[in-house]
Amino acid sequence: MIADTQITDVALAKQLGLTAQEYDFICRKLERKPNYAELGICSAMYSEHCSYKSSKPHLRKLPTQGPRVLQGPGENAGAIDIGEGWAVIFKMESHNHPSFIEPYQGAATGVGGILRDVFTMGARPIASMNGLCFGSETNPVTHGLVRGVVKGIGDYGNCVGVPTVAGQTFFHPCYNGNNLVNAFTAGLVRHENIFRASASGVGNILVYAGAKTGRDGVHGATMASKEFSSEKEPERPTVQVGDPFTEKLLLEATLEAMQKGLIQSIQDMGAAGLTSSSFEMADRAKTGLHLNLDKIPSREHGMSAYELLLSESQERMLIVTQEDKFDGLKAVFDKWDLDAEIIGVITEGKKVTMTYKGETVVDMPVDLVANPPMAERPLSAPSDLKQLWFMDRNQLMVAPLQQKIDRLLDTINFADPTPLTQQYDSMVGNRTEGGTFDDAAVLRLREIKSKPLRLAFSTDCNPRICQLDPREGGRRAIVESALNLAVRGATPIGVTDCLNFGNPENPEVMWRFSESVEGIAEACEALKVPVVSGNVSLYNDTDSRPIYPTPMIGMVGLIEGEQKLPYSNFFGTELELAIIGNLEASLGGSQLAYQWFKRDCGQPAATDLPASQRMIKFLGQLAKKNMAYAAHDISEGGLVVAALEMAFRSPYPETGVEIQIPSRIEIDEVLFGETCPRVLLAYAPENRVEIETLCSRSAVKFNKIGNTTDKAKFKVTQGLAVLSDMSVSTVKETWQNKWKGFFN
Amino acid sequence: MKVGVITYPGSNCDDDAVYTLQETCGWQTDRLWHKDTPSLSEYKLLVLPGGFSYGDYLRCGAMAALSPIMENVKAFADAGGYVLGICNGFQVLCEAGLLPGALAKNDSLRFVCKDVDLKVETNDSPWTNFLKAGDTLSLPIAHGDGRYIIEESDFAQMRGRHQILLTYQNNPNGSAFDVAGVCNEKKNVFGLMPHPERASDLRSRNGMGVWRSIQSVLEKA
Amino acid sequence: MRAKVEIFYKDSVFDPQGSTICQSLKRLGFHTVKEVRMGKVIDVELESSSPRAAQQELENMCKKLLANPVIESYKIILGETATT
Amino acid sequence: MRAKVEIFYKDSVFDPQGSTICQSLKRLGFHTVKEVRMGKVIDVELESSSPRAAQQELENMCKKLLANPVIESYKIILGETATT
Ligand SMILES: Nc1ncnc2c1ncn2[C@@H]1O[C@H](COP(=O)(O)OP(=O)(O)O)[C@@H](O)[C@H]1O
Ligand SMILES: [Mg+2]
Repeated sequence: MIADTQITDVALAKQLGLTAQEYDFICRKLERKPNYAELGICSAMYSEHCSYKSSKPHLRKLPTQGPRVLQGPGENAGAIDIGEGWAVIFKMESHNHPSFIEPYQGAATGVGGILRDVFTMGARPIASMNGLCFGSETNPVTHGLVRGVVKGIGDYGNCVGVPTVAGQTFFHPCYNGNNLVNAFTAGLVRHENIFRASASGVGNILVYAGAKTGRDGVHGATMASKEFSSEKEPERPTVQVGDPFTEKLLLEATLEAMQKGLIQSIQDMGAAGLTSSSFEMADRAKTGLHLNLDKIPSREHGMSAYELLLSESQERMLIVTQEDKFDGLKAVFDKWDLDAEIIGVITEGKKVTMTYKGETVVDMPVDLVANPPMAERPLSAPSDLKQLWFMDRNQLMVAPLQQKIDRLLDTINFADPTPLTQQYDSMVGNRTEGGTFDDAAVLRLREIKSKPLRLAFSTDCNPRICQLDPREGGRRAIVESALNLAVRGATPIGVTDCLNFGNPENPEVMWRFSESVEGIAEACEALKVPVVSGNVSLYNDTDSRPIYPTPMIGMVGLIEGEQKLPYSNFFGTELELAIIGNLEASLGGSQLAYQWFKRDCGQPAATDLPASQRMIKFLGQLAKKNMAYAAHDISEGGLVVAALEMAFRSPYPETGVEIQIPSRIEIDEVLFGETCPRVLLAYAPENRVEIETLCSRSAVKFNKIGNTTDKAKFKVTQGLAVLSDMSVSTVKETWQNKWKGFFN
Repeated sequence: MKVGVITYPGSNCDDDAVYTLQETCGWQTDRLWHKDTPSLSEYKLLVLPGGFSYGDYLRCGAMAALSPIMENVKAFADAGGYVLGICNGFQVLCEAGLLPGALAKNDSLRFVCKDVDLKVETNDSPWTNFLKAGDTLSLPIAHGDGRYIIEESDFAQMRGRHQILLTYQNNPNGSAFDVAGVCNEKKNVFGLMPHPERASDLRSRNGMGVWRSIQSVLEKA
Repeated sequence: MRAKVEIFYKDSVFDPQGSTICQSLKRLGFHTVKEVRMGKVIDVELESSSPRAAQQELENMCKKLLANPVIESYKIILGETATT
Repeated sequence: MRAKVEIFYKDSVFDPQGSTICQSLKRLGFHTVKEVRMGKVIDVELESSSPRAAQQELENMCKKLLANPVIESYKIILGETATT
C-alpha cells in the first residue's frame, strides 16, 4: 500500500512543471494518482533537461557509428578507441542556468559534473575545455559574470588537478540575461576497464557513495527547463556549492575501487540526483530496484522523501555491486574519508519501490518514469531570414580599407585571452605539450608506452552563422573544430556537442535546432567523425528572446607516432604566406559585417564539405613531413585576424606581415571573408615547391598571399598601391589589454 | 636509489612527481600515504608534491601538516634526511615548521599558471649545486597562494646563510624579497613554488638542474 | 569608527570548508566539536557622522558588494575592534 | 555551546583582500571608508563541560590548526551565535 498522505492534483502537477496531459498519462499508467514524492520524480524526469523530449527525435539524425566507436551516446560519456588497447572518454555539458544565477558556483559545479561523467566510465580525466558565451561587454552585469564563471571553472578544475587546456569565449548582446557555460572533459582508460551505468544482476546491491545529501538544488532539473524573465524572480532552488576537494577524493576512491574489481556498474548523481541515477540504471538493465531511503547519508535534519530523491547535492555516486564485495568497497571509501552505504537492492519486475520511515513512499514502473512521452514540437522557418541576409555591400566597398580594419578589430571578441587562461592550471598531469591555448591543445599520453600517441582537443562554434543559417552554422562548427585539430597535425576521431538553444515551444527556435543538427550531421558524415556524446540545453531565453543558436562542438583528434608539432605562430621574419583554400571568401555573417553594420547580416556561404575533408587530409600529411611550418585556420575576422594572431605570438617583436592581393581580386573578400575551409600557412621559401606539390596531389588550392617581414608592420598591397600599413605592436597592445579590465 | 612521494588527500601532482622521479630520473620511487607511519629510513629523498591538500581549505597545507606521516617526516628531516616540497608541498613544510616563513594568497588574489624566470641565488646547496649562481632558470608556476612571507631580519639571516635558493625575476605573487624557494639552515629541507617536475622532459628540461643537483649529493651519501 | 561585518553561507547552503575543518578537528582529538561553519569577517574603519549613519552605510556596502545575497547572509557589528 | 574564532593577518602582513575591497568600496562611492581588513571567522558548535573548558579547547584548536602564528593572530569569542 502506497503512502498517500499528500494528495496530488493537476494544479500541483502544473506547479511542478508538468502538463495536464502528462499528469493524466501518469495517473492512467499508475491506475491511481501519484503521491507527492512520485509526482516530484515525474516532474524532474519529464523535464526537458532529463527527458530530451523535444530534441530526441532530431538527435537520431546524428551519425554515431564508426570503426573507432566503443561507446556512443546514451551512457555518461562517449568512448573512442585510440589504439594500443586504450580509449578516450569525453563529453561536453552545459551549466547555463545555474551559472547565471550564481556564476562562481554554477560554473564550478558544471566542471564537477562533467568530470564525474568521465570518471564514472572508469577513465582518469586528463583535460578540460570550456565554451563560454557572455552578453555585451558594456552590459554592467557581464563583468561580474565573466569573473565569477572563470574563477569557478579555475578553482574547481585546478583543485581536482585536471588541466584546462583550451576553450572559446564569445561576447554578443544576444546572451545578455542568459550566458552560456559549456564544460568539456576527456579521460583515458583501457578498453577492458570501461564501466557502464546499468543496474543488472537481480540481488546485487545499490551503494550510495560520496558526499552527504542536503537540500541543495532540489528541482534544479526543472529550473533548467524554464526561461528566465527579468520581471519575476525565477524560482531559485538552494544553490549547489561545489566541493572540488571531495570530488578529488571521490575520483581517487572510485578509480581505486574499480581497479580492485569492487564495482560492477556505476552512475553519478547529476541532474535530478538519486531519482535519475536509479531509474536510468534500472531502465538500461530492464530490472527493478528497491531503495530504503532511511539509509541515505544526509547532512540535514528532517529531510522528506521528496527532498532526498530530488536533491542535487554534488559529488555523489550510485554504485551496483555484489553483496560480498561491499566490505572491500567500504574500506576503499573509508580510506578516502568518504561515506559508502547500502541503500537498496536490484529486483525483478521493472518496478522501483522505495520505503522511508517504515512506509512505502514510491511504487512506480521504471518505464513510466524513465521513458516519458516525447513532445511534438512544430517547426517553422523564421520569416525574417531574407531580411537578415541583406547586406549593403556597396557601403563597404567604398569605405577605406584602414577604416574597415580598425572597426573589425575594435571588439572584445578580438582580444588576448591570457588574463583568463593564466587562471587555469593548463599543465598539471605533465601531458600538455607545446603552447597551450593554440587552435587546439595537444597532450602526450605518457601512460601509453608501446607507441607514441597524442590527443588534441578543440572547441568551436560561430553563433552568428548559426543565427543567419543554422544548417551552415552546424556544418561550420564541425569543420572549424576539425581544422583546429588538423592545423596541429591531428586527425579528428570523435565529436561531442552541446546544443544551446531557446524555448523549444517556439517553432522558429525548433526549426533552427533541427537545421543545426542536420548541418552537424552532414559535416560529421562528410568528415567521417562520429558523435559519441552530447548535451542539449533549451529554454535559453530572456523575456521570450532566444539566444542565437549555439551548437558548441568539442572535438578530439589523434596524433600517432613521433612528429614535430607545427608552429601556430610566425616563427621567423622571412617566411612566405599562403592561403590553403579559396583566395576569396564570403562576408555573409562575418565579424566585419557585424562590426560595420552593428548587426549580424549577410548570407553565409556554404562550407564545401568535400574540400574540407581533402584539406584535413592534406594537413595531416603535411605534418608528417617534419618540415618547419606554421598553420592557423581562418575563421572569425578572416585573414586579417588570423595573420595578426600569428604575428602577435611570434617570438620576435619585429615580426611584420605583408599581404599582396593579386589584381582584379576583391580585397574585402580576401581579407575579411570567412567561408570555410581556409587555412593560413607560413613556411620557409625553400619549402614552397614541396608544399605546392602536396597541395596539388591532395586537390586543395594553394594561393600564395604574402610574406612575413622584420618591419613590425601589417601591410596590405595590391599592385603598387599600399592599402594599409599599420604598426603591429600598437594593435597588439590594445589586443593584450582588452581582457585585463575584467579581472581587476 | 629509493625515493618516496607522499600523497595527502587532495594532492594532485603526486603522479607527476612519481613519473618524473621514476621515468626521467630513473630512481625507484615509492608512493607513501599520509595516514601511514612507515619507517622512512630506506629513503634517500622524500618529496611532498603539489596540489590542493584538503582542498586548500582553512590555510594551504595546514591540515596536511598534521597528517600522521608528518611525525615521521620531521624525524627523518631532523636526522638529516633530504626533503623536498613543491608548491603545496612547500606550503606543508612551512605549516609543519620544517621551513621558516609562511605562504599567503597571491597579492593579485588570482591563481596564476605560467612560466617564470627565476634567478639562482646560490649554488651552495644540495639542491642547486649543479646550477650556476646568478643564472636564469625558467620554470612553470601554478598557484593561488604563493606569496612568501618572512620578516626582514629573518630574511637577511637566511640570505647570509645561503638559504634563499631561488628568487623571481618578475615577482608574480607579491612574495617578500621575491623569494621563490628556500631551504632550512641545515639545507636538507627545500621548498619552492615552481614545478621542476613539470619541466623535466616535455615542456622543457630546466627542472633537471634540481634533480641532478640532489642526485650528486645522494649518490655520495 | 570601527565596525565588523560577518558573512556566512546561509544555513541552507552547504559549507564544504567548514565541514572539512570539523572533520580535521575531530581527527585531532577535539571530540567536543559538533559543527563548524566557516565565514568571512570584514573589519572596516569608517568616518561616519553617527552610528546610525554607519549602520546604514554598512548595510548598503553589504548589499552592493560585500555579500552575495543568493547564498550568503551577513551581520553588521558596530563598534567592535578587530583582533590585533 | 557556540563560539567564534576570528582570525586576521597580523598588521605587518599585507592584506590584499582587504585593500581590494577598500578600493572597490571607494569606487562605489563609500567615501567614509578609511581602511578594510579581511579575516576569517569560524563558527564552532561544541559540547564542552563549561565555558572555561570551551575556552581552553578553542585555544588549543587555534594553536594546533586554526591559526598560523607566523602570519595570523586570533581572538576567541564565546557564546555568540552566528548570523542567520
Ligand atoms: N574560455 C576559455 N577557456 C579556455 N581557453 C580559452 C577560452 N577562451 C579562449 N581560450 C583560448 O585562447 C585561444 C585564443 O583564443 P581565440 O583568439 O578566441 O582563438 P582563435 O585562435 O581561434 O582565434 C584559443 O585557442 C583558446 O584555446
Ligand atoms: Mg581557431
